[in-house]
Amino acid sequence: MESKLIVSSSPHIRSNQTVKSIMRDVVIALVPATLYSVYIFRMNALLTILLAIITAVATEAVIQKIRKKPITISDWSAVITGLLLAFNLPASVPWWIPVIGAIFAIAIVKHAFGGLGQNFMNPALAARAFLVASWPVEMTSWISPGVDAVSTATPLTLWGDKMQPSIMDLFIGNVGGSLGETSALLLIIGGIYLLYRGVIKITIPGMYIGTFAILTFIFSGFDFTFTLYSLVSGGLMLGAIYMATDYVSSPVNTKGQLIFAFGCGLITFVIRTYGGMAEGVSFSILLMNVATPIIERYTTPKIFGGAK
Amino acid sequence: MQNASIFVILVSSILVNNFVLSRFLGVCPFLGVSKQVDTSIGMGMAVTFVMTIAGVITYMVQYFILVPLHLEYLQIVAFILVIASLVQFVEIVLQKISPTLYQALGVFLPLITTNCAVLGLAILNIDDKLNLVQTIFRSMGGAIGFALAIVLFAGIREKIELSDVPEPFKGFPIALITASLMSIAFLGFQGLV
Amino acid sequence: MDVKNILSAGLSLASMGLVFGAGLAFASQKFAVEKDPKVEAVYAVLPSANCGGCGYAGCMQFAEAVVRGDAKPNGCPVGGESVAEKIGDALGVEIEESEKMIARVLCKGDKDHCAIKYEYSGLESCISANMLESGPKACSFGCLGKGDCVSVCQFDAIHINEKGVAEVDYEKCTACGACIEICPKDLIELVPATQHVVVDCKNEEKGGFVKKNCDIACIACGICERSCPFDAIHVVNNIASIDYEKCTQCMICYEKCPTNAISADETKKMVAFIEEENCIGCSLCKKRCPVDAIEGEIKGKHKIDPEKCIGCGECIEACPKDTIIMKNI
Amino acid sequence: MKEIITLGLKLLLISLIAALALGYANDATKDKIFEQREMANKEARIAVMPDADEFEKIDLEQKGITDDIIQEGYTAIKSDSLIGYVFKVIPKGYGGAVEVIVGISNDGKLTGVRIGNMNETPGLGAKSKDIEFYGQYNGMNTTNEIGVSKSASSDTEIKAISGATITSKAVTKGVNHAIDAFKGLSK
Amino acid sequence: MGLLTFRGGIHPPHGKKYSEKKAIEKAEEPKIVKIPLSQHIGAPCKPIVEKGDFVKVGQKIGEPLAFVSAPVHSSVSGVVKAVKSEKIAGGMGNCVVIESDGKFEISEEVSSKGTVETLSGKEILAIIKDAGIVGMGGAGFPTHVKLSPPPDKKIDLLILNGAECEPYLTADHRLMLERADDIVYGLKALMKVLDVKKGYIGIENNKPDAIKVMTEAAKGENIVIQPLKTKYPQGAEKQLINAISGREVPSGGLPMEAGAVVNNVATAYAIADAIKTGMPLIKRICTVTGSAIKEPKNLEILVGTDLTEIVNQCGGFKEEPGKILLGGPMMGRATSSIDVPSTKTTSGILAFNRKEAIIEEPSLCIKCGKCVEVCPINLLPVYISANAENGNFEKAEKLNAMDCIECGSCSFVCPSKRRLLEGIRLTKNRIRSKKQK
Amino acid sequence: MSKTKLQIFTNGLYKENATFYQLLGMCPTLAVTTSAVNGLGMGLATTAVLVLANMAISLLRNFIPNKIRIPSFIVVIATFVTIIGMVMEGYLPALYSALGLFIPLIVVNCIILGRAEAFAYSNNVIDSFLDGLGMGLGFALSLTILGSVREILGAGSIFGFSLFGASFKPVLIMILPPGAFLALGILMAINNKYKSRKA
Ligand SMILES: Cc1cc2nc3c(=O)[nH]c(=O)nc-3n(C[C@H](O)[C@H](O)[C@H](O)COP(=O)(O)O)c2cc1C
Ligand SMILES: Cc1cc2nc3c(=O)[nH]c(=O)nc-3n(C[C@H](O)[C@H](O)[C@H](O)COP(=O)(O)O)c2cc1C
Ligand SMILES: Cc1cc2nc3c(=O)[nH]c(=O)nc-3n(C[C@H](O)[C@H](O)[C@H](O)COP(=O)(O)O)c2cc1C
Ligand SMILES: Cc1cc2nc3c(=O)[nH]c(=O)nc-3n(C[C@H](O)[C@H](O)[C@H](O)CO)c2cc1C
Ligand code: SF4
Ligand code: SF4
Ligand code: SF4
Ligand code: SF4
Ligand code: FES
Repeated sequence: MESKLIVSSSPHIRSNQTVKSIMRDVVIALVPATLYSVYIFRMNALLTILLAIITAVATEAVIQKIRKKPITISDWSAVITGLLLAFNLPASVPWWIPVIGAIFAIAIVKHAFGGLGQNFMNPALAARAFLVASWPVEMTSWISPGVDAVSTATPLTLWGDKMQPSIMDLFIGNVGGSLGETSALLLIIGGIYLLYRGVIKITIPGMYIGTFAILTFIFSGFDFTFTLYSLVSGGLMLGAIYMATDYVSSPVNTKGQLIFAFGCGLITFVIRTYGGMAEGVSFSILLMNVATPIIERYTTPKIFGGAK
Repeated sequence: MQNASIFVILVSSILVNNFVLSRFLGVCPFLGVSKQVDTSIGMGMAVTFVMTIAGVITYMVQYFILVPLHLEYLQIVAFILVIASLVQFVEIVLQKISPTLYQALGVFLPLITTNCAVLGLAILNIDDKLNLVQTIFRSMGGAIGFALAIVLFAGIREKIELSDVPEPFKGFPIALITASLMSIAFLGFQGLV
Repeated sequence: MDVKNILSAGLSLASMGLVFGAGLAFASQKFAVEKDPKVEAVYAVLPSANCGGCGYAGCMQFAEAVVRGDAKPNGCPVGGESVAEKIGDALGVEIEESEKMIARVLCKGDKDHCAIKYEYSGLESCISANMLESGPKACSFGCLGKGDCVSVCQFDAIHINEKGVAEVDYEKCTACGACIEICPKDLIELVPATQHVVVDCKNEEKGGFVKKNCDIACIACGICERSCPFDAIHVVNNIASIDYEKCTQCMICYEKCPTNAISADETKKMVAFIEEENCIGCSLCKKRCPVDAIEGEIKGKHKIDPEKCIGCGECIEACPKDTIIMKNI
Repeated sequence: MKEIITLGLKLLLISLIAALALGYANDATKDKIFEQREMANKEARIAVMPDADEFEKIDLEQKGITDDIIQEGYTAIKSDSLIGYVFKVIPKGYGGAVEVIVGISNDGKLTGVRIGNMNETPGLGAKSKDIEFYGQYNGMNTTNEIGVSKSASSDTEIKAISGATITSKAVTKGVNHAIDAFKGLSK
Repeated sequence: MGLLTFRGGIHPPHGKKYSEKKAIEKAEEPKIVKIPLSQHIGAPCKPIVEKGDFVKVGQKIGEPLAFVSAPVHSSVSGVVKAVKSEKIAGGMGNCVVIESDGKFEISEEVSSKGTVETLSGKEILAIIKDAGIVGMGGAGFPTHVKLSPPPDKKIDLLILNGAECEPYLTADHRLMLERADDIVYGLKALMKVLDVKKGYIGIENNKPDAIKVMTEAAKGENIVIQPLKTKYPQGAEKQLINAISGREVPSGGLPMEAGAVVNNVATAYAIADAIKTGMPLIKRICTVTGSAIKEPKNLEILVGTDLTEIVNQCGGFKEEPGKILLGGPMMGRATSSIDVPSTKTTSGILAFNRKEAIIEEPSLCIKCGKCVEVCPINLLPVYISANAENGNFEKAEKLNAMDCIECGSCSFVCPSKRRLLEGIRLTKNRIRSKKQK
Repeated sequence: MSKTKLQIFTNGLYKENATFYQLLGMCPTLAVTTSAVNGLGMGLATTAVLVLANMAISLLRNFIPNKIRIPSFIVVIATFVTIIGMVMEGYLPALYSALGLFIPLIVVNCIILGRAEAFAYSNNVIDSFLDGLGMGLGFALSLTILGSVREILGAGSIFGFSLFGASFKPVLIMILPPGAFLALGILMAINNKYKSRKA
């Protein structure tokens, strides 16, 4: 025997699920919604999406280079951040919005804390909130689908209006809004894929959507149509399936995840019903991101055979 | 503000106009005493306790001493004296009547004297012309807002301890950025009341 | 000018001052709690700003932490340097130390000398590596070089050298002992700062076996023991160990050791030299010299052969005229 | 005990000196401060009712105006004759109450609107302090309720500040309340 | 009855196909054996033979000095060449080196003292003790100690562990298929010792043939063959007890605190052997397998046989091994050399080729929570190990690091390939050495 | 220990800068720096109080007994704060209302009490004056820098002068609360980087 044997501590085998495979699955799940948004918003969407992704990936590479760390852009996580950021932007934003947003997401929210997995807040959402607060005018000009995109409002602000789109339109995605939040159907399909692949569990999306639906149902005076309308409009599906589930910024234990998702549902409901923002999903997730460490701390599971 | 209901006052002072994250009161202890969750909880409780009492007492001083005597301009001196003595008094009493509580809260009391949240709150209450009941709830709300922010912040900081933060960001810079992101999240409550 | 107004202001504020001042002074005496005088001393020099800038709840807590040793004296941001100095005084940190000690890693078995048993794959931690068949090194006593000691040293005083064993920076080391506590091989020991002749090995196995694994290890041959003129080095449990009380740092053992397991600082090699004008020819030195390096007749001037002298300094002690000095070569 | 007394006395002395100093300072500056405050208030009123040279505070309760939003009301007087009214209203905007000063002339025209203290977002709601926004109210008629449009202004609608519809609506609501009060008073 | 199991756990690739169809073969007799004097948990034995002594098969050569210990016996007949420190798995250890005369003369000490029916519980316990029987499931805990609970602890649950949840290993599986009657016999003996009326044998349902054979063998006895869900670590005793009875062994406690005793099926087999023939524990079944082994087998080997010899009997290495494990891939220990003797607990020799041997370098934790989800003890491996790697051992201890059963599920499942269990071991090690000081 | 007058003065300006190295007086630092002017104004107001309080306490240092030094300091400081407040309200009403609540809060700014205790209580009047001035100007400097950064980014202007013209879309968040934390955090990181490079 020429070379020495390797000795290491047990276990000596590893599962074949890797960070890369997980992240790639998320991207795959988002492909249908991406294509659809390019189809309805045309060049605008394509450009925004590409700019966000390219900037995110490039920023990550540059920072890792400066920090003399291994460059991990091939793990797809920056791609997800860029893509989801773009999904949270209106189609009509000027080109510099996705660029600045992606830089903020990757440089400040992710890498200032040490990179993948070290951030406490969802980078794409934090960047969106940053953009909304910085350029509210640009960030709230929605356009309706089609080539001759005209400026419109998100469906949420239209409830009760004559122009209100039908629930079916909302579900399939024939409405205005942010790039990724238009078609609930495609988002759900992607979600099912992720569930099937074991990337996400039903815990967070289920609890989130459930809480929100029940609250809306009760407080709307048991108005079923309105409840359904609220569910399929706005970023709820996008947030619940793809953003509240971000591993990094949600609790690691199931009980914590349930509380986290409940909080998201509750705050989304409160902001949508009483708040000044049209959209409660992003801020509710961000707020629960902030609470995540404390939730984890107080939901430490009871150990096997432990009295407490 | 004058006619605001108790509920609105609470929501406003805890969430919408959070003392630390949007009004910038008590930032020094917020940054200083938030390295561990346990300590931050103690601090939060101590502040809640003192702020509620201080709110009431300064209200009394203002409306029963300063205003009748037309000495409103002594407000700052009078309030700070009242707060400083109050805190020390609470400390001494606590030590006497409940050593356990003193252990949990007492150590934070001196810090509270120079915490601008307490003085700031007292002055704000007067500026906003709140009545006594509103004063009580505003004081409590402000304090709970502070406690909430510092506990959440400490939780995050404990987590950051385990992360590989880039060298120049270590310590306070990353704490400030964390606070900034928290503050962004709290923007979500804007417009609630 | 409204005198009445000003007066009433003065009176009311003054009475508040009186009440609070007297009240607090009274209370602080009445409820005075016994405090550690050291804590009091430190507390007295702190700014009492109670700002929390130090990370403690208040100045008193910081003072307690300093006295406990949890916080550093310069931890108060308000006070800055001047307060740090005062705290130092209050603590009386500079307690007279009998002898300055430093930590020393007793292993020279770096990758040029010590064979490897297996390829390690795992956490960069000596303790972890040590759990797997005592680590990848063929010698189960040697430094693993994964730097557990480095990570606990608060003074940046210990490093892994480029050949993979730990080395202490003797200038920076404060002898706090943190590294000693963590090292799974118990390889680090405190030695007097002036001691430079040290057996840098802890292998307790028998010679032949040792030799297979590491060519710079102590093989317990006993040559040092036999050659030491001062009975200062002994082989116990298959390993040579120096009694620093007795050792004169003559370096004979160092020169004789067949494996180089003993280290010494050659630049510190000294020889004795007799200033002839003062020599009275008592020959006491000659009698004392363990290596017969001194020549000279009684009543005549004595001379030291620098070739033979080992620099042990015995003659210096023997000389009644104090005319022998040590010289660097 | 003796120590306590000296300590108390010394603190007393310091407080006394401090109070004296303060009393003196107050005395020295209070007229100036009063003047400043008055001027600030009056300036705002003049701004919305440039023709007036005197204002008189109205006892709102006595006049039966119990609207929560209306905080103060004044009659504007020019050479002894009443030419209009000025109201201070506090509608709720995006970040809390917005102080709006509204001037309405006797003939039912808005003579001016100004924004006072408020807590709206700089760059958004705070733009209501710009003349581009509040200038729109000048000369509007009070016969109809004033509305808010997102795209363009008209006789009865003002154009909202972009990105700050809530503030725009709030200010307009305040103006409308002032109009109601005016109608009540001039009846 | 539905399939029983516990919370958490993982599904590693079985890797059992290499050897599960291979019937047990007797290994060639070794020329020289090196019998370590410490093959169990507890105090090492004192040698009672000297260089030059002639010993026979089954003769006692090492005597226990404490209660928690077990005697060792010669596995060959021949002359003692030396009693000295030798390389053994994991380092150095005192061994009795015996050169076999090839005759395998059986010692006079070896004789059957009766049957389960005729012997009393106490007598059986004495036989177990004298036969040097230790837990053959891996830990090597002296069985007689386990069977002597303090009087205040009433044992009412006796389980034989036939789960064999470790990937690759098939020794217990083959044993159950081929020697089912003896296992049942051993279980009956155990039931008698502990005065338990009903016995359980837990078997994972990926071994339907074993379940069938065992059910057959247990017919007419008060023994339940309990199929279990195939999930690692089903065979860990706390999880096994939990799966079968729903009881939880208290944190930091022993199975007996839940009124349970768990023994490996091979242990039961060894007990049967000791009662029936009087032969002490000098051999065991060992699975030799893995991608680098030419011809995987289940071999019955004598204690003290050099592992190189055993590997050679399986055709040697197919390609250069990158890593050799004693035991399975989840719990087994990697060894730096196979120039070492086998012991009572050598349940498997697993040789990986270099490609399989290399584990990906860890990347940053993405807080996916998978390690939390699979931990059968409900720990937070991610935070324990992160704290440990930052030198924050107190915090790691507060997170109950000491309760970890070192099953390795967390490390296995982690998509970032973090060395979680290593961090936990590091913590345990630190805490123990702190406590000693 | 003895420092030159210049050292006393420059100490607070950079070396022991209250904001960047000591993290004191954070509330005004963050709250009022929405523009360079506000930052400067706050800084100067604080400087004035700091200088006056330092001098007064230095003068009184032999009169004030150790035991009640803290209450005494507070009274002295509060007095000066009130006076400065009155003067500002009378003569600089715009700035006064922009700084609002944070004028009275100068009282509890740890820098002032800290300096009183750490320096003025044990040094002569001239040194205390210099120390107060240095510390105060250091504070004013940091506030102005922070205010400038936030104003430039958040409003596209500096000291009220528009910089970039109409096409610039200001980063509004910089003059909102999160921007305050963010700007200070990043400035400190840059400062750390610079420091470590120098070292
Ligand atoms: C940080 C931030 C500050 C805001 N400030 C204001 C404000 O001062 N006034 C306001 O009316 N809306 C404010 N908004 C609310 C949004 O701009 C809101 O979407 C808009 O007013 C209503 O949208 P619309 O123009 O589509 O009706 C703010 C939003 C954010 C995120
Ligand atoms: C993670 C883990 C997995 C285990 N897997 C098995 C197994 O598959 N089969 C087995 O017999 N023992 C296994 N054990 C050992 C058992 O817990 C227990 O010690 C053994 O069954 C007791 O029997 P023994 O003393 O006769 O060896 C495992 C232990 C652990 C910690
Ligand atoms: C010090 C010690 C004492 C033990 N005492 C008992 C005992 O009295 N009863 C018992 O049933 N098992 C006892 N055990 C056995 C353990 O519960 C366990 O079966 C053994 O460590 C092997 O477990 P494993 O194979 O799961 O690792 C003891 C173990 C140790 C280390
Ligand atoms: C299920 C899942 C959801 C994710 N969601 C987000 C997201 O909402 N925003 C984001 O920036 N990254 C997301 N990522 C990618 C990655 O976790 C993220 O970049 C980290 O937060 C960076 O540390 C997601 C990854 C996974 C596996
Ligand atoms: S001296 Fe000890 S702790 Fe340091 S590297 Fe060597 S083995 Fe590790
Ligand atoms: S840890 Fe302490 S003893 Fe060890 S090298 Fe560092 S300073 Fe010296
Ligand atoms: S499984 Fe790995 S990546 Fe996931 S939380 Fe645990 S340690 Fe982190
Ligand atoms: S923490 Fe321990 S018990 Fe839990 S999965 Fe990891 S190794 Fe197994
Ligand atoms: S300035 Fe320090 S707490 Fe506000």
